[in-house]
Amino acid sequence: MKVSYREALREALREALAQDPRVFLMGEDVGRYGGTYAVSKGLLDEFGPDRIRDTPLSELGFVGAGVGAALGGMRPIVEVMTINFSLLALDQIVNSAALLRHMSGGQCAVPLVIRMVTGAGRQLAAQHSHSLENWYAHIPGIRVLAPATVADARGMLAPALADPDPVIIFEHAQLYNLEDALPVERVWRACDISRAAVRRTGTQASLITYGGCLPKAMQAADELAATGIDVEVIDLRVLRPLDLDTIAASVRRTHRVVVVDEGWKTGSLAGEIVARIAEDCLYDLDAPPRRVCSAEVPIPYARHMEAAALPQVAQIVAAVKEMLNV
Amino acid sequence: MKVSYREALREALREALAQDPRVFLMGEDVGRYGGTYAVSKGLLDEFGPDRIRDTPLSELGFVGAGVGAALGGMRPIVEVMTINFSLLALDQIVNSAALLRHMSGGQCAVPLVIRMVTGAGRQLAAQHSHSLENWYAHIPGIRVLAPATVADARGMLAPALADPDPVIIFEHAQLYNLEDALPVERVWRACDISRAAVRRTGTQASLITYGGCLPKAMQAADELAATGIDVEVIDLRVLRPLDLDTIAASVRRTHRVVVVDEGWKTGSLAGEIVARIAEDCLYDLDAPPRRVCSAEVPIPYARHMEAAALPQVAQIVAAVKEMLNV
Amino acid sequence: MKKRQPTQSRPAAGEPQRLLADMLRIRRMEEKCAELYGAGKIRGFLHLYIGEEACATGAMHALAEEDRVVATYREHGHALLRGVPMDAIMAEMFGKASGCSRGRGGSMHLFDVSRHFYGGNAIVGGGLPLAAGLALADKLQGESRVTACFFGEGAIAEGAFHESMNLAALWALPVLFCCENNLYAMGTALSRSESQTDLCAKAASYNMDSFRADGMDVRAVFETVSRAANQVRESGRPAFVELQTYRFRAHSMFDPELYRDKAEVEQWKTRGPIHSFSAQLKAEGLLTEDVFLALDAAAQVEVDAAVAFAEAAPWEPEADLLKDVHGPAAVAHGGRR
Amino acid sequence: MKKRQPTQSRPAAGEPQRLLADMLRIRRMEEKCAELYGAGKIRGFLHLYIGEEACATGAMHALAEEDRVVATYREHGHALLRGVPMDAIMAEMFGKASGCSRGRGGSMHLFDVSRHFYGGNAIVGGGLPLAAGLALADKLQGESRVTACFFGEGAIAEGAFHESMNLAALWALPVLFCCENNLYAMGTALSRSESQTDLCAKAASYNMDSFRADGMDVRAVFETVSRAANQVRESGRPAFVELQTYRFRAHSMFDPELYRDKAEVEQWKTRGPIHSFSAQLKAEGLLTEDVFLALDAAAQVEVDAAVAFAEAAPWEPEADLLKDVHGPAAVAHGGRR
Ligand SMILES: Cc1ncc(C[n+]2csc(CCOP(=O)(O)OP(=O)(O)O)c2C)c(N)n1
Ligand SMILES: Cc1ncc(C[n+]2csc(CCOP(=O)(O)OP(=O)(O)O)c2C)c(N)n1
Ligand SMILES: [Mg+2]
Ligand SMILES: [Mg+2]
Repeated sequence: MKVSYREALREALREALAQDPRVFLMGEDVGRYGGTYAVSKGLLDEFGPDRIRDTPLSELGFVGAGVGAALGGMRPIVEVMTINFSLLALDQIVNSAALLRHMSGGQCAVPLVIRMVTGAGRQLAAQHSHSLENWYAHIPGIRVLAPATVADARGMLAPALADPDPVIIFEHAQLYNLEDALPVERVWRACDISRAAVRRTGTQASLITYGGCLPKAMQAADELAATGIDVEVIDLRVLRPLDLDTIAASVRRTHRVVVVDEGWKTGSLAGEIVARIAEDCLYDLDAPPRRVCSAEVPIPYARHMEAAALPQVAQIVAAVKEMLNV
Repeated sequence: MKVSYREALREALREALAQDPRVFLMGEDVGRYGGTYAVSKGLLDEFGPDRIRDTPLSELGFVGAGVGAALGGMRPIVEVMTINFSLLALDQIVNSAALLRHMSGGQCAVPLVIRMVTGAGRQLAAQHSHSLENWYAHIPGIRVLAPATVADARGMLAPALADPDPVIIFEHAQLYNLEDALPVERVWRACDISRAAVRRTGTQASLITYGGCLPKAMQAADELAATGIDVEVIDLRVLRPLDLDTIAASVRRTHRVVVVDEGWKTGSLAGEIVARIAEDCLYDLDAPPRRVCSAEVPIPYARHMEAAALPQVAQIVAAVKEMLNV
Repeated sequence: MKKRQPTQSRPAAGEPQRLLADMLRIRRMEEKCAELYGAGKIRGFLHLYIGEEACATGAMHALAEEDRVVATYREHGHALLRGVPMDAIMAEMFGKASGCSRGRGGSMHLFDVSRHFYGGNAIVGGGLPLAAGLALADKLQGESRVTACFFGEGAIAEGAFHESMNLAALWALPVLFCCENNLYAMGTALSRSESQTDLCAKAASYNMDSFRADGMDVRAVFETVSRAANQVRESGRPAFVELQTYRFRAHSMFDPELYRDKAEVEQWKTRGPIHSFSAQLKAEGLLTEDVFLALDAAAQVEVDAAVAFAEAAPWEPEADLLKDVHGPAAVAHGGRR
Repeated sequence: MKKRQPTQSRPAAGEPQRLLADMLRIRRMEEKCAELYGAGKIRGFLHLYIGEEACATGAMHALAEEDRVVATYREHGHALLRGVPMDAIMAEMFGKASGCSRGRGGSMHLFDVSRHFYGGNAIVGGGLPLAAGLALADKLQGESRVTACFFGEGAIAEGAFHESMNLAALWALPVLFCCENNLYAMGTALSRSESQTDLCAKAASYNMDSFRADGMDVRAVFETVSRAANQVRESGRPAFVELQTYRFRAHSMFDPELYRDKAEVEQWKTRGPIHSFSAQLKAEGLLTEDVFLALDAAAQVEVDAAVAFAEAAPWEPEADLLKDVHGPAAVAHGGRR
């Protein structure tokens, strides 16, 4: 039976709420509205308004309150409606959530999970289309996850809640309707939030990506396979700390790498991946590494212009072919 | 005659205020207090409280007001006391300042200059020691400058004010007392805010850096020279848009590169530089590029621990030597 | 940048038939937008103003042409009555190059700087600091303009509201803060977002004068905003206006409206601003059914023409993708970016 | 994590001699800190509380042991009276591993979770959302604790203040918002940072009860905060307290104090909380000069011991640099970071 990414997220929330009375969900319109992307739909009826807590529009305040509640012994899950609005909450995420343990010499624990929607592709224009996962991946003291599959949507929440430190989970807007069969329970229950995954093995090049770009990379791999080119696809899954071993192992097998990232190219997470490969695997490379990223422009509203700004399958395919000189 | 970096910044402000009635300076304690780092000391008496405007503690509000004032025909210089507090203003910087021109189809212009202090090294602990220039360097629609010399402190403001778009200027806390002779006026008046500068030519490796790490890189170059190793030092100066030509030209000459950056390594601007070099100059490299960055830890208070967390001259020297196998 | 078009001579602002006509123009335009959304011509987020027309209509009639306006993502009506041609609005929603933001902005980012209309801001509360800054520019330049800033009651919980109110009051900036209180922020009722639901109490805590009007009554809005705007213009100090209104439609096209009773919506609809105002005008002998129908038909003609314009308008070439990220003069600084 | 130490039996909180003794302890400790700063033993930013001791003293005596406290970078006194040993405070300021934050935090980040003391926050306004969250945790867990949150009047202009006040009032969270109004935020006088300088009006705009006390009078603070804290504890709802005080020293060790008259400072010094309270106690026959001197000497002994402790305390080894970025259990998730 197939389930959607959205349903998988909801099941994970339901389970966490049912199993641990310290867990509660809070955010704008998570309750009565049913969640902007309908992830929390139905949970208010099931768990009541104390545990499915609608917040006023005050991102800095309620994210900070989540930090405080975590300090105070709860296991809050804070939904920031989208990454775009998280800019208002960054002070609390960086200067409180990420730093408190260290600044207090190890006394404070902030076992907080923050979920947010990221990414473009729905013609929501410049202010509603950010991909700033790289900003978060830069900050010591937090863990950053990007579930790109239904299994990860189902499995990542429990270990994130078990983490003694803040965990940020990025759900890509384009994935909610993705449907897939969940692997057997034993498999997703063992969800590891420290490793990247090889989503497809291949020999001629490594496509490294995460989140909303994974389906694009997989499709590119299919198209390349149809022309006889065999590429590997790595899903980073964990954006901080990066699983450098899996990346290096893949590059050492394929000797060629294309990193696909919806972030703007300059200063992208893709840049960090390329840098690590250059530092750690320089002599394994048979060609310069390449990035397929968003164009350096605020995301335009018009459909064709938005599409032109974002990484597309055709660009990934072209990058691999150019690299292989075919 | 030598002038300090602080005095050079103040002279630039004074000149801008004197020459253009649309220019005003606003920020926390820029007036009566004299500026947290004394940069604006004396300007209140000279230009009055309308043009040297003390703001309440409300970074989001007054940075946004700066954006609005720029839209409305003024040329505001907004001082955000330090980069640490700019986290509170990021929404206005990213979602208003950087995006307005594009979202409006080119109608809006935001000729705004934002100055802020960045960096660690004064034992101010985790919340007051951030280096997040890389975050800003990621955003299309803004220009990002990092004056690291007295001449740039003096020269960058005028072209920044002439830019039709928002410009962020990062002043490193450790540079204010730096003293140097200003070059002849003709030279600093021609200050170019699009190019990196070769601060020292050399043949065996390129040290690429910016801001507060420039003096460290220069000192490392001196120490290396004393042991017979001749390195080039590149000062990025402009963190967005990056001057990739100057970087590539240097790497093509020296074939080895160490990037020095006070940011945490993962996701640092240094990572982007390494990525560009891997993409554009792979076959020019005689050794894997290296980074000397801050350790991935919130900056500790204790002096020796802070020093251990930040890039140091000895690490730069060691990185070059290891790279050269000497 | 667009050139300012010559001002058309038209009947005095606030004149009843113009108020009615303008409400009808907004209504018919937005009904069409809903339809076009269903047809996939308009995409992204679309936030309809249906039910709230008396607010923008009364307020825009009360403002002077040189006044500045900052609005939210629910700004179609404000843009239209500021004078942005319906053609340009519709083309923008289609994503066409002839749109008022050249197709870059869409429904949430209508702009027309030549008419002092500064968007179209999709960050709740994001427009308020901008408005304070625009007013600061006017104050420093000795202009006697008012900057009117529209926002929903949901924005009042945001820090940006408070920081902006304080700056405006502290520095005596000519901002008119217009809160369109439609009782809900998406699915969150005012009583679940504010501990103090008397919004004028917020203004008092900044020593700012406040005004309140029935936002379903276009004349009341016109009169109140006129008074408030005049006060701002004369005193140079800010003021706060609460317009009590209601949206008849969902928050956006994705909203299943689980959070409010149908009965509540129906109850408010009985106070619909268009039919209650036309009924009133008729009772006062200022309107006949024929005139009403003529105004409505004119609105429909304008809408149809706007749709035809938008349909026929060109797409921006993809090659222009990187345009308008920076202004032209940036090239002066060495030129490479 | 530190183990909670057994509670010492001590005279009742609020008892006059203890109030005086505690003010002296803060004063003598901080005078020593200023000296040690000059000697380069303490570095970074150092914000002295001298002049404001009645606030922390009265307030901490009014709180129960299980209450939680959140403070700012000007928190030496709060930490000390919360029970953090002076040794650990002094060692922290020296950057030693025996410091209450293991030398990681310094003067601005004193922490002692075993005593429910949650820092030491150097972002103005940054502690307020945390306090709301701590109180939310208590409410959800059925605890009847109060969370007292201290901040300066400068923080009131920050959005974080408003968002936190609203959340606390809206959700009925047991937070005691304690505003230490010392009239200046660095060099910015209250009248230049707030359009409404009656700070209790801010609380009213959230439907929150407010209290005001002379922050130079330790008994007044003790009584007012006791009442306010009891009300919070009993009602489960937040309250706001304004303590009107003054700092006698510069904002930090870098401040040239250009923004206020020496005469104003001298004027306030005549109301110094320690000498005015001891004078009062003497007039009431509750204190003799000998007792005063003995209390002062005891404070000085404690300070000297703390300095000796800090001097002798070990430095953290550099090899531990990466410690405490993450908690131990993180290793469970595959372990590699
Ligand atoms: C900072 C921010 N947070 C959340 C959102 C998502 N959002 C869009 S509109 C809206 C409700 C706003 O309500 P209100 O201010 O009352 O305006 P209305 O939609 O009722 O006109 C929300 C939560 C946003 N756009 N910006
Ligand atoms: C968000 C933020 N902005 C600016 C600063 C710099 N700063 C530190 S203390 C201070 C003044 C705060 O004044 P107030 O809140 O009245 O507290 P006081 O120092 O008077 O105790 C400022 C501006 C900061 N730490 N955090
Ligand atoms: Mg609303
Ligand atoms: Mg103060």
